[in-house]
Amino acid sequence: MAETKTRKKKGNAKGGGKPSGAALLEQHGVDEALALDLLREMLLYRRFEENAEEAYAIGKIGGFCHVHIGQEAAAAGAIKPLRDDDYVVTAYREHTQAIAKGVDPKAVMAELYGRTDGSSRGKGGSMHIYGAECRFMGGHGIVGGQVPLGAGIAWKIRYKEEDSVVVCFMGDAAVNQGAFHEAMNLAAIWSLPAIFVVENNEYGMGTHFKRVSATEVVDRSASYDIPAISVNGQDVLETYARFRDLAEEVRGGGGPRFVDLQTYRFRGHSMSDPVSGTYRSAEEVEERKENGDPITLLRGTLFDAGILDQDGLEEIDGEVRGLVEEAADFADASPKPGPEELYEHVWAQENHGRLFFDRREQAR
Amino acid sequence: MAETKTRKKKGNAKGGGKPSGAALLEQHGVDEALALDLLREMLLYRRFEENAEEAYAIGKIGGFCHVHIGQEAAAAGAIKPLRDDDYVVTAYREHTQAIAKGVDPKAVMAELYGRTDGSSRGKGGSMHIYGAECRFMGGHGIVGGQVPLGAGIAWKIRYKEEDSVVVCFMGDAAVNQGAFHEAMNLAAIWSLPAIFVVENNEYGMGTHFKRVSATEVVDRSASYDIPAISVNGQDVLETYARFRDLAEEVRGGGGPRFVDLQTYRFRGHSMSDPVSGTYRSAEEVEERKENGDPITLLRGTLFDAGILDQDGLEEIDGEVRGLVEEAADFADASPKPGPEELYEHVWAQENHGRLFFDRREQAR
Amino acid sequence: MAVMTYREALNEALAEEMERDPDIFLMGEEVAEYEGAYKVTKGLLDTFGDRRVVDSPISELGFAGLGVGAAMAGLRPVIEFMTFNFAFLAIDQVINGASKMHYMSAGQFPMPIVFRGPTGAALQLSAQHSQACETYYTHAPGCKVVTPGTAADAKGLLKASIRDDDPVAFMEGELLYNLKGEVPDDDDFVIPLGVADLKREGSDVSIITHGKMVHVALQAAATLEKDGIEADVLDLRTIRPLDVDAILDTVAKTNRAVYVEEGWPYAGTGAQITTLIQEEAFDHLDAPLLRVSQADVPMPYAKNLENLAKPSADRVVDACNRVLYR
Amino acid sequence: MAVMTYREALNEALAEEMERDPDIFLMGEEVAEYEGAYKVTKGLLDTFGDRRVVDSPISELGFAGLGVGAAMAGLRPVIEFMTFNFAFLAIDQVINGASKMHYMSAGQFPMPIVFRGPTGAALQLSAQHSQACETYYTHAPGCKVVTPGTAADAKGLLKASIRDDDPVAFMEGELLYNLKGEVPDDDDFVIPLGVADLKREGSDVSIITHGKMVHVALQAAATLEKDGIEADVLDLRTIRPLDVDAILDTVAKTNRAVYVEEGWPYAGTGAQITTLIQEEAFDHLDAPLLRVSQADVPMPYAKNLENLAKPSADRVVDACNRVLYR
Ligand SMILES: Cc1ncc(C[n+]2csc(CCOP(=O)(O)OP(=O)(O)O)c2C)c(N)n1
Ligand SMILES: Cc1ncc(C[n+]2csc(CCOP(=O)(O)OP(=O)(O)O)c2C)c(N)n1
Ligand SMILES: [Mg+2]
Ligand SMILES: [Mg+2]
Repeated sequence: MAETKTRKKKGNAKGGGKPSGAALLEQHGVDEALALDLLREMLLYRRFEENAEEAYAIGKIGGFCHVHIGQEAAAAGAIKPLRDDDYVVTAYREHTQAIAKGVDPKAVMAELYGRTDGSSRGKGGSMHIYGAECRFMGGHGIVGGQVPLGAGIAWKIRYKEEDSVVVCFMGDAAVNQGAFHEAMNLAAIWSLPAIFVVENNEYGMGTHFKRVSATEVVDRSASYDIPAISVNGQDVLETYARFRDLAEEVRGGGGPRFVDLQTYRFRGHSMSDPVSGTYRSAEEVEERKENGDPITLLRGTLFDAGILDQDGLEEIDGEVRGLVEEAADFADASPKPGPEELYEHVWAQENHGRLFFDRREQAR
Repeated sequence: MAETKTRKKKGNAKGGGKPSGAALLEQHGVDEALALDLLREMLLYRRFEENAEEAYAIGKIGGFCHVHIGQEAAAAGAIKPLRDDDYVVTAYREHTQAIAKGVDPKAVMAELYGRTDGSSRGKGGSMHIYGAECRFMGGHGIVGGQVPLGAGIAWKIRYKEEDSVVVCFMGDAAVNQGAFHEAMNLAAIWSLPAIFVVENNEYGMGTHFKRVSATEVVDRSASYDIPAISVNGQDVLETYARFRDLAEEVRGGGGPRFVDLQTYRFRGHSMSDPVSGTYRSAEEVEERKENGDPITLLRGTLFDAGILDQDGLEEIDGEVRGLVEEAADFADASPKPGPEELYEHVWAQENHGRLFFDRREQAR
Repeated sequence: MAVMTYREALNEALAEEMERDPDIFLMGEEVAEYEGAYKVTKGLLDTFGDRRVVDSPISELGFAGLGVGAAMAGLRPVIEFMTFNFAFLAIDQVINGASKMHYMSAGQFPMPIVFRGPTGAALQLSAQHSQACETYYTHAPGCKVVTPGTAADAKGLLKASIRDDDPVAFMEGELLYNLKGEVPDDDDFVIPLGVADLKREGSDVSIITHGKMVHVALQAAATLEKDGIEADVLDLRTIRPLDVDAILDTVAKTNRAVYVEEGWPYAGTGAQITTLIQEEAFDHLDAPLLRVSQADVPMPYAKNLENLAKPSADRVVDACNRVLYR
Repeated sequence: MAVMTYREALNEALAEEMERDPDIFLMGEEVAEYEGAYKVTKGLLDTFGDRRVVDSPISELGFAGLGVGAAMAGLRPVIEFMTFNFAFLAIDQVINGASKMHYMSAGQFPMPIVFRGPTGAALQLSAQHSQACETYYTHAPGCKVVTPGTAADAKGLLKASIRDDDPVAFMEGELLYNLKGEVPDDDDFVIPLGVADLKREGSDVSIITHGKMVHVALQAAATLEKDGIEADVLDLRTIRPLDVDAILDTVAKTNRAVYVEEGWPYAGTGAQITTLIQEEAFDHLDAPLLRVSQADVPMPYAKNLENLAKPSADRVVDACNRVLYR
């Protein structure tokens, strides 16, 4: 399947001759429990980031903050099929992906608040969430910079003859970086166990992909002979099914894979950027929210399949809102890092020679 | 023609049902005078670099010196079809390409000798030959670094609405650089008048292309939808004909082109590297020299076509040897740069503030 | 004198120069339709069209190199880096390309190109987005480095940089864009590169600085004044080339100096200035030269830690008191 | 004590460490089949196979980043740059990646990676191939920079660098590879990072240096000796972190110092050392600290100009005489 490029028109999940909800679950081999779990997860991400947006608005969170709202299926659908010993590495729009891989939402929120109980003790912030113990490898701010890291993580898997895989996310704009080109070639020549995923939300900040790219995203692995597929990234069931299958292909020694995961950003590029404007119309955004919200789509399927009703939905929603409240309270209560932390973690290792700043401080 | 990829097996120019010399000239639309001129050029390059090798052996030339011996058709065939107002930019194996574009062999040799009459007054050396007035744009030492420069030169042509083109040469190993990827995408989205030429001599130093590349050279423009062709770069007539046609396509606004120019290096990577060894066998090199010498091949065609005989050949050879002698004598006679030149050309412009080193010098 | 923001001053400089010379074009990420990530290029697409104001892909190495090639061929590119943090990807084209081309070609290829964008920390952008990158460009010969701290300097120096035939790294400050200041009205206001500006006069101690830190220095000077200490505040404005005379003059006057810089201390521009002074004005020094800089750590995200890491007026006052042995 | 070349010493260090720890692998251009552009990796492919000794494409940014990712996942990569001139293409992964990872993750990801290769000028390689790149790596906190000048230091420091959990830029010298020297026999000879070595003792003047320049310094010291002047020659060996005590001790002893470095003077490592000394040993100084470095120009090709551009023993002697007011 992944051997051949298959293009999907966006929204075809709801296209003509629409299959029933039950049929969709069936088709993607997703059982009821899992389906409900995916809904629960995506709701959690949505509520978490809505809460973060409010916290940002009142200054509890600072700096650049990029939310994933609208793209939640790219976290739940692409990461939930993975094993604990699989790796994930991504860019700066990663709150939800960290949570999906197992980082405690409390630790993520505390990091956004810049507190010591944050995943990086408040030193990393929104763009640099890490979870070493659950193999969530960050959280990187240089566009394309994480792609060679993904190749390196895959290199380690192959080197140690493990049967895990790494999923390396990037945005559509990242494929025009040299780092992407070099890493893809390395992954191909060494047949590394990596799934390179472009979260193709069509825009890099205010620039539409087509304006700055000679070909479609899905064509970008041709030069490396890496099998590519396009996936409807708003359909969490399809996304889940595809990644479940891809992970097994790669685990089995199938070499790297390339995924054009078609999605859409419902918010501005970051908290400080407009949702729409010169680069995309308010109508376009509304239409996409209307017809392409991954949570609404799954809800519809579950209602249709009779697995869930409004009450059940509200129950789940209440539950995740509770978790988000908890995370926010936890973050609020967590202490700010003390001044001594400024100079901690610069070096992993004690220096035999003296650090320069020791002297500088001593002098003050 | 260039719209569709056509792969050529190496040596098919001499393949079954070998056409006569006259037929070959006919086929490629090259008349006698031009054919003789191409032979004369390639002989000049060959003798020039043989002479430089001797000079290097006795220490008259220093540093890294990369000769083009075996690849002369990639200079004559690719550059001779160009107009004076067309541009050429290339890497560090560029002595012959500089001469082909019109840089005086005397100035090139003097540069190799590190003398003031050199093309860069002795400051650039073998890897950095420039000829601004004949639009030879260097001479660059960072693998892949000249590819964005080629895009930039093409940008200027488009910006000024000129109808010239730029030919940007690179080695096969350069296509794995991020700079290649980024520049190709830029050239494609802006439809720049550039011909990107990979001198595919199969090896980057001691590494065969296939060992470090996921696909063939000719496949490397697929991601940018830039038309690609493979050309037998040992056949100067074919090379000439293809570049003559490509230049016109591009001049006419056809957008960028990509050429896999298949050739072979008869010498070591640089003067200090072995011709053969762990990475390629002496037999392989011998076989290629035997059957793939661009000068021998053209000579055969001209003999066959009755345009040239042994005497005529020796006359041309004597002539170019004379030019090379002249160049060597000229270089020998040219003065070394004076100490004052050390600090010249650091800045193009007088500084209002004082240069740092002015003080340093004054202090000494 | 018109009062305008630093952002508007840069925008005017770009518009005036592009108006003057059709060979100038502007290229970078989000510079055209989005009008710049920080809106510095507002309106330029409308005025000059998409031939001269060009949105690039995220390909720093590629479009920086494209600029170098275009400059070799005779154009005068202004390449915007959304921030200099991202220019690490392009530095090969700046150092190995632009900065050496004129020398390697013995004058055949001047390099009239400007690489511009914000440098240094803004607010809580964390380690990868909060770097003062000046020293990466001053260290190698061939590239000029300009760091305006006020609206007037921003305009006059950008115009000069665009007219200069050498590559210029023109480093702005994200936190300066909204800063208002007076800018001379004359319709061709150009400040020559390499001329420092004495932003405040005093005879007790010299505070030498560049870029954004000129405001921290002036704040410190105001505090010191209350203590009866008068500081010279010398804004270098261009840190390559250097106005050596201005530096030596203020030191000769006060015999004590503090360098304030936003970047890291280790082998930074401040180290260079300090070294220059002690090499050439050793006998004028009554006290060691001190530096105030970012703490020698990657920039942390947490606001309280970030504030500790940044150079502050208090720390400058402190350093001045120390060189005054108070 | 075995006598071997600097090249052999590096080769032994690599072989011994790879023998000791199976998580160490070596990757770079031409390191395997070709045995290294400068033959430093001779025989390693035979001994350790192509899983651990890996030829890469010419993709500096890519394979440097691959190393960073592999280090995050627990391996201990040794990444060879054919020369550091080419590492400008990879510097984003070193500065924004390797050097900040431990801090940004608050200790979750140590970064046990070594980036090694020759730095500085060889013979007539011209501007793009003759750069001493140390300062590009010392300026930002998080990366250690090691510059061995002798065979023994090469071996002991490379072993320590490979065992270190921080990223290390290990900078060798092309012109040093054939240099012979004595190397202790003990089968686990490790020199801790950050400890300078007094290569020669004297009490009149301190010549402080690092890397290749230690030999120029010793040559100068020998010349001065004929004049009855005894120089301390302090080889820092590691320029980040710095052995501050050793520096201050020699200055306290001689009260006069000259820094010799191969790189450019402007905001170079020498400026840092000078600044450090005058900040912290001001009262010990009887004369300004002087530096001898490469001329502040891109490296020219012509042999006579190249020789003028490089730091020489004569210029060091000269500088010593000046700080001695002779
Ligand atoms: C090398 C680099 N250049 C520019 C930036 C500034 N920047 C941050 S995100 C972004 C757009 C990236 O878009 P895309 O890759 O599509 O990811 P998305 O934001 O859509 O998830 C830009 C230009 C950066 N962080 N790094
Ligand atoms: C960025 C960079 N990396 C490495 C080198 C060292 N180097 C010089 S030439 C070369 C091989 C290039 O091979 P290719 O591109 O095929 O050109 P050819 O020498 O075959 O003409 C290498 C690795 C360099 N000059 N620049
Ligand atoms: Mg996007
Ligand atoms: Mg080659």
